[in-house]
Amino acid sequence: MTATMVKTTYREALREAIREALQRDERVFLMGEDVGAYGGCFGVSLGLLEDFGPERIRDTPLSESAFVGAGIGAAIGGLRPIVEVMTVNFSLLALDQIMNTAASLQHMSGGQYAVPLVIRMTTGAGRQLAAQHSHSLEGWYAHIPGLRIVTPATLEDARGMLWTALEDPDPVLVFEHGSLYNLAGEIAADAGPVDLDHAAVRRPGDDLTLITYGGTLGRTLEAAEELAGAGVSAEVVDLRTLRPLDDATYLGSVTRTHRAVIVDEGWRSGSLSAELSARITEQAFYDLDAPVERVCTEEVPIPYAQHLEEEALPQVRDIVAAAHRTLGEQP
Amino acid sequence: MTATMVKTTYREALREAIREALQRDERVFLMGEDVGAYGGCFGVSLGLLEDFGPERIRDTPLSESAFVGAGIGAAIGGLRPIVEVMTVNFSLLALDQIMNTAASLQHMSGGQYAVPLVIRMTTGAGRQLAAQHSHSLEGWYAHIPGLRIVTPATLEDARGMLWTALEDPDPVLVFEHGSLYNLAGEIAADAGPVDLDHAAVRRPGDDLTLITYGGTLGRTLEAAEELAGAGVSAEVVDLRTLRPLDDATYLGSVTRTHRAVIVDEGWRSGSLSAELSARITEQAFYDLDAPVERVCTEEVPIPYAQHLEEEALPQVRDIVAAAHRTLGEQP
Amino acid sequence: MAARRRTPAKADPAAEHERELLRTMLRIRRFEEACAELYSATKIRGFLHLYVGEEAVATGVMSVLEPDDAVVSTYREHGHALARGVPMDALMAEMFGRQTGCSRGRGGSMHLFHADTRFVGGNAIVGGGLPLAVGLGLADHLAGRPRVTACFFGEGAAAEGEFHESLNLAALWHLPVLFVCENNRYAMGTSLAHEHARTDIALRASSYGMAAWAVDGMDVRAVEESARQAVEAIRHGGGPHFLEVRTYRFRAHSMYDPDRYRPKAEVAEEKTHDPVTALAELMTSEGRLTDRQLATLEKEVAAEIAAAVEHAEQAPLEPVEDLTRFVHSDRTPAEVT
Amino acid sequence: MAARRRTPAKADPAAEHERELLRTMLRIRRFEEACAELYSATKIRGFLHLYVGEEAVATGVMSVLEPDDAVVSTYREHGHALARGVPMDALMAEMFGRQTGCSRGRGGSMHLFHADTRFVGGNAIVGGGLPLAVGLGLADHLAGRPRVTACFFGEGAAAEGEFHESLNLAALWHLPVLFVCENNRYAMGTSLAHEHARTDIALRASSYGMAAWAVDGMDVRAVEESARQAVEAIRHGGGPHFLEVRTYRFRAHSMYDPDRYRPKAEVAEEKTHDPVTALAELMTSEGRLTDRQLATLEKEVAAEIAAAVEHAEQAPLEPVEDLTRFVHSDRTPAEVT
Ligand SMILES: Cc1ncc(C[n+]2csc(CCOP(=O)(O)OP(=O)(O)O)c2C)c(N)n1
Ligand SMILES: Cc1ncc(C[n+]2csc(CCOP(=O)(O)OP(=O)(O)O)c2C)c(N)n1
Ligand SMILES: [Mg+2]
Ligand SMILES: [Mg+2]
Repeated sequence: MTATMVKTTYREALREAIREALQRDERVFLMGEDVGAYGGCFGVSLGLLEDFGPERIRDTPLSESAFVGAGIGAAIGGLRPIVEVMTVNFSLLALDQIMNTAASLQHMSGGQYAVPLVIRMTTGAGRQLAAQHSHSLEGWYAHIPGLRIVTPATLEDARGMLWTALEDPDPVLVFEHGSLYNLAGEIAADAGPVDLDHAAVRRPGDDLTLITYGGTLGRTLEAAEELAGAGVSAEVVDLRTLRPLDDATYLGSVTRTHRAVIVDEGWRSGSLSAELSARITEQAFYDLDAPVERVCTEEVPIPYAQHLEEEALPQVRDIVAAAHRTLGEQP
Repeated sequence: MTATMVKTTYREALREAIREALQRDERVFLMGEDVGAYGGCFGVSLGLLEDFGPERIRDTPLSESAFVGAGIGAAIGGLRPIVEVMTVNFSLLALDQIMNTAASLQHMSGGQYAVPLVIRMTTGAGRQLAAQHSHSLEGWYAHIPGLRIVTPATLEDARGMLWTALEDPDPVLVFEHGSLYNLAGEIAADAGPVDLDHAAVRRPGDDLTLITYGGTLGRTLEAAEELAGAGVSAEVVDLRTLRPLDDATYLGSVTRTHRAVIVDEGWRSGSLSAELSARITEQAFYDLDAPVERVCTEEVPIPYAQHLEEEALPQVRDIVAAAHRTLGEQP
Repeated sequence: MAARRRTPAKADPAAEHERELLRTMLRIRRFEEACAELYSATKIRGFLHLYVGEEAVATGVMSVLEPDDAVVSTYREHGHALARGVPMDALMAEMFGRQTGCSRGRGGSMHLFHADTRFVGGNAIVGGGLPLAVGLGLADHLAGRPRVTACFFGEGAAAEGEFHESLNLAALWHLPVLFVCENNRYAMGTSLAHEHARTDIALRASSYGMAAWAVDGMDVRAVEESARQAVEAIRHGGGPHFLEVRTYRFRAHSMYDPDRYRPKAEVAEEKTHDPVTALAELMTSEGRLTDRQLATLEKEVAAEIAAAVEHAEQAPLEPVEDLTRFVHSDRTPAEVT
Repeated sequence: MAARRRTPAKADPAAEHERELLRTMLRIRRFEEACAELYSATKIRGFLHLYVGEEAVATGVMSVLEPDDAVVSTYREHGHALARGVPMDALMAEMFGRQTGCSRGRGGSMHLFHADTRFVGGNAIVGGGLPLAVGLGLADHLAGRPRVTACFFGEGAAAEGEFHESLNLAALWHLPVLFVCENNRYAMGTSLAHEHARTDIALRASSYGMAAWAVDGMDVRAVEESARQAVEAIRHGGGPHFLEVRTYRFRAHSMYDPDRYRPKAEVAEEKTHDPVTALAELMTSEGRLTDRQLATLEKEVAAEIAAAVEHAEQAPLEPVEDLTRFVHSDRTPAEVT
């Protein structure tokens, strides 16, 4: 018996997830800049104000630090806030609250105050938004003990990660890549919560492992397809959760394929790809037939001009080339 | 002919460097919380207010974002500000200015606006200051294109890095580990500016390479001494500059010793140690006789209690144990 | 309007000046309209925030600045750049992402820079420009230069912490900064009453101890007069000043914005206060502008824009090999001023 | 003082209450003095910020709070914790880094927490507690609970952006938050006049549209009366209130601080307004406290402190194996309230 499938988009899937949460748990509310009257800067919460009213779909002033901090306080006060920070770029203004309060309160208080808070934000480049609107900083957040970091890359995950995140007694940050909102496809009509503990193999393969997450999953799958055309069987692992990393899944794959390419839209130096590379070396060194390769963003504030931006970001051709390098081949 | 040596401390060396800069270049001024009347929260600028007056030793209100941003503006306006952010913990409040303005302005403006700014801050744990006063986030800053990150670990570097940093036309961040201020010793009476481009071999050795920087240099040298007692010859590399990394020095060492242990006070996941490990794998994979080891801080908001804090931070015994692991030995 | 028509006095410098104000506003208006079209034609990409309706603010303020003064702006800064004197060719080329753009194609609409006119950009972090302006003022203060830094931002920015920190610093240190709050009553889709517990922004500013007042932003002559008073006071050691300029944006927040949050009637009503039309009508009615003069003006502006577009179309792209150029300085510190 | 002595009326509830205020202030004063000694004896480590001189603030405000109300504090929070009713044993054990400490030894002096009394800590990021208090108020507002959240911070914090953002949010949303600004005239070594362009903090607060006034922080009864009015108004839907409590710290900023920046004469003069002595003398002079009662009080407080120190000395350490416990919850979400 196959499930009934329905058409949706990443944006709609996120919206339905928020709607479901608001319906299921009256402690849930959504708060952030322009989530209400405007409908969300990327249209995710469109229509929710009309359905749930301004107390639960709460527009905030431009005050990232205060409204993120208020989300923390509201969580401690017994609610289940979903705080939307428009984009990761502006989250720097709230980073102190996220790190020094949300992530630390539980430990600092010896276990007395948990912070059941979900923070959503858009991340990533690729739309010619230039230096201040194109950061990929989810890797930074994945450095902070006390947080869980998730990166929905599929319609199912866009639909399913929120509720699971809300059930987590601790703060969860959801990074939505800006290029995904219009992603369209079908999901099961009864699609619901998904686990946040495991990475997913999005395409099985034997010759090498491509490890990625979020906005670069699509291009990585394209690369795998292209490699297949060249007779190379690439396995694609979608990390899904960046903290804590599900070592078993990607290491299991690498141990089998003996080669790994990591695709990460962060600037290369100090990106999450470095941590993955380090872990692979630490835990699968003797299984490796080639050095781990990384395909990342050039170390430059992302420029506006299309040809420059494209050159700065990881492209399919870069992934394919890296794959061939691990195989000791010229593409 | 040996140079005349004089006694000093890390704190005094920093102070003399600031004094020299103020004397040499009238565009230089020092600005930050309590740099004046208080003498600097760790006493670095004690006495400078009396000598240079309140315009050039400028106390600021508690407004990290604004006074760091003002430093950027003043640099663009033709001055050479030294901005002191008391500690890296509070720098999160100014991170937007550092990343989105200081680091990006030059590129975003197509080369029209350079930002010749120096920002100093204290980093690190080890003094029972608990979760909100013990971060080691220099690794994060080393992720940002457009910045130079330096970490003086010796008296010479404390004395010499500032002037070179001020001569850099671009923003330089200086991280002073809080445990170093009382470090005492002798330096040449005429000690002056030092280069910022090269890592330094602080102790030569053949069996493995210990790579570190800043606050953990001391413990790493201790570990090397202890290893020497066990017949192991460890080379100690002090990175000095975290961005851009001087690959040649540490890779040269690892290529020769075939083994590397990285010591980094950052939380393990996503710390600078990951980047170093990844680069070693990428560039010296076939020279490695063992997986790269990392000795980092436990992934926990640093606790207050002494025994817990000590357990959380990298200790000499941890470095020694990691070294033995790379040698395939039981310590 | 049934006003008397007089023959425009060609040599009247006041009228001449008024016509220049009109020209500047028209240049902005038509430039923005062209940008909107070029955006639809996908020649311009990224986020595009237009200044239509707000022309009097930039025009009035820039009119009283000296070449040595500095300007700090936002992502809605085409108008500021044009009024400041950044060449239109360089602006349009920047929108097109070309090498001859005022930021060599790296900035785009939100990050226009121009060192020659001390136009220090184009900042897309709301509130992010205020500390920068304070620092520019500090540099002038420490160097003893009688310069002014004008800092533009929206009323939405006034809710950010940096607004508070920056105003306090500027007032505390008595710095030569002119804060210009463009109160267009919306921050994206959030209306003034949902942004601020007390909506009198000038009153808030004056609570830091700086002279602050509100001015009708649809009247370029009023804006100019206020700016002149403020800038003169600042230049003569009067410390920071603050103008809350009441204006309205006639178009959506950005090209992405379907503009659902404002009553259509409100927008229509506000459009009856069009600052460009208002000045033109006033001048015409008082005999300082003929229909022919206006037509000539329009033609000249149209020609300038057409030339700018033409220039942008033809301009070369920055070579991709230069992608990472300007991450660090090409120059030595001595060359940096 | 040559006042008439009357026999204290044992059954007089007002006098009884006054003696409790005195007891609380004395407990704080003596606790802080003990901490200073224990710091010198290296039993307490890290940063230690004492509240000596400011006792009347915490005492007066906490006196009018209900058990269900919440308290958000700073790194100078021993006094707040004691006045709020956090057991002294748990506090002292925390200073010693012990398992029975109110934060299981993980927080130390700057991070005291106590869920039972809704004491939500101990925040060492200056200004960092204000958004948290706004959020606690929001939770009560949305849940329709008539609770109040009291948020303490210094006048130095009032320069941070979060002060502005938080006051605006609280006023905009009419939240049940009592902001208590402890204006002790210094932020570390920076004096009020170097922190704020305008030093009237209550006036600044009122510019957000909330009731705000200043009160003598050396007079516990005045603080209490102000707090009572504010809390009652808040609890009855009056929205946020703001008290600027004018006080002074008699000791250095922290144990690290050589206190070079204040004139000795100023400190000496301020010490003549000692809030503890003032209340004791007033009560004595007006016949509501005998020397014997005071002596007994001192003895009881000394005994409590001695017991707390004894407890802390004996208390076990958290096992190092539990280092990473509480980075994440042991509990399920349903158990978290
Ligand atoms: C720190 C930050 N938060 C959010 C945004 C997204 N954003 C861009 S413009 C804007 C509204 C700003 O309103 P206002 O300051 O009134 O300026 P206006 O657009 O009306 O000219 C918002 C929320 C941003 N760019 N930066
Ligand atoms: C964001 C931040 N910046 C700087 C510091 C360092 N610091 C700790 S206390 C303090 C002074 C705070 O003054 P105030 O708010 O008046 O409180 P008080 O200490 O006088 O009670 C400073 C600068 C900090 N802890 N957090
Ligand atoms: Mg606006
Ligand atoms: Mg104070």
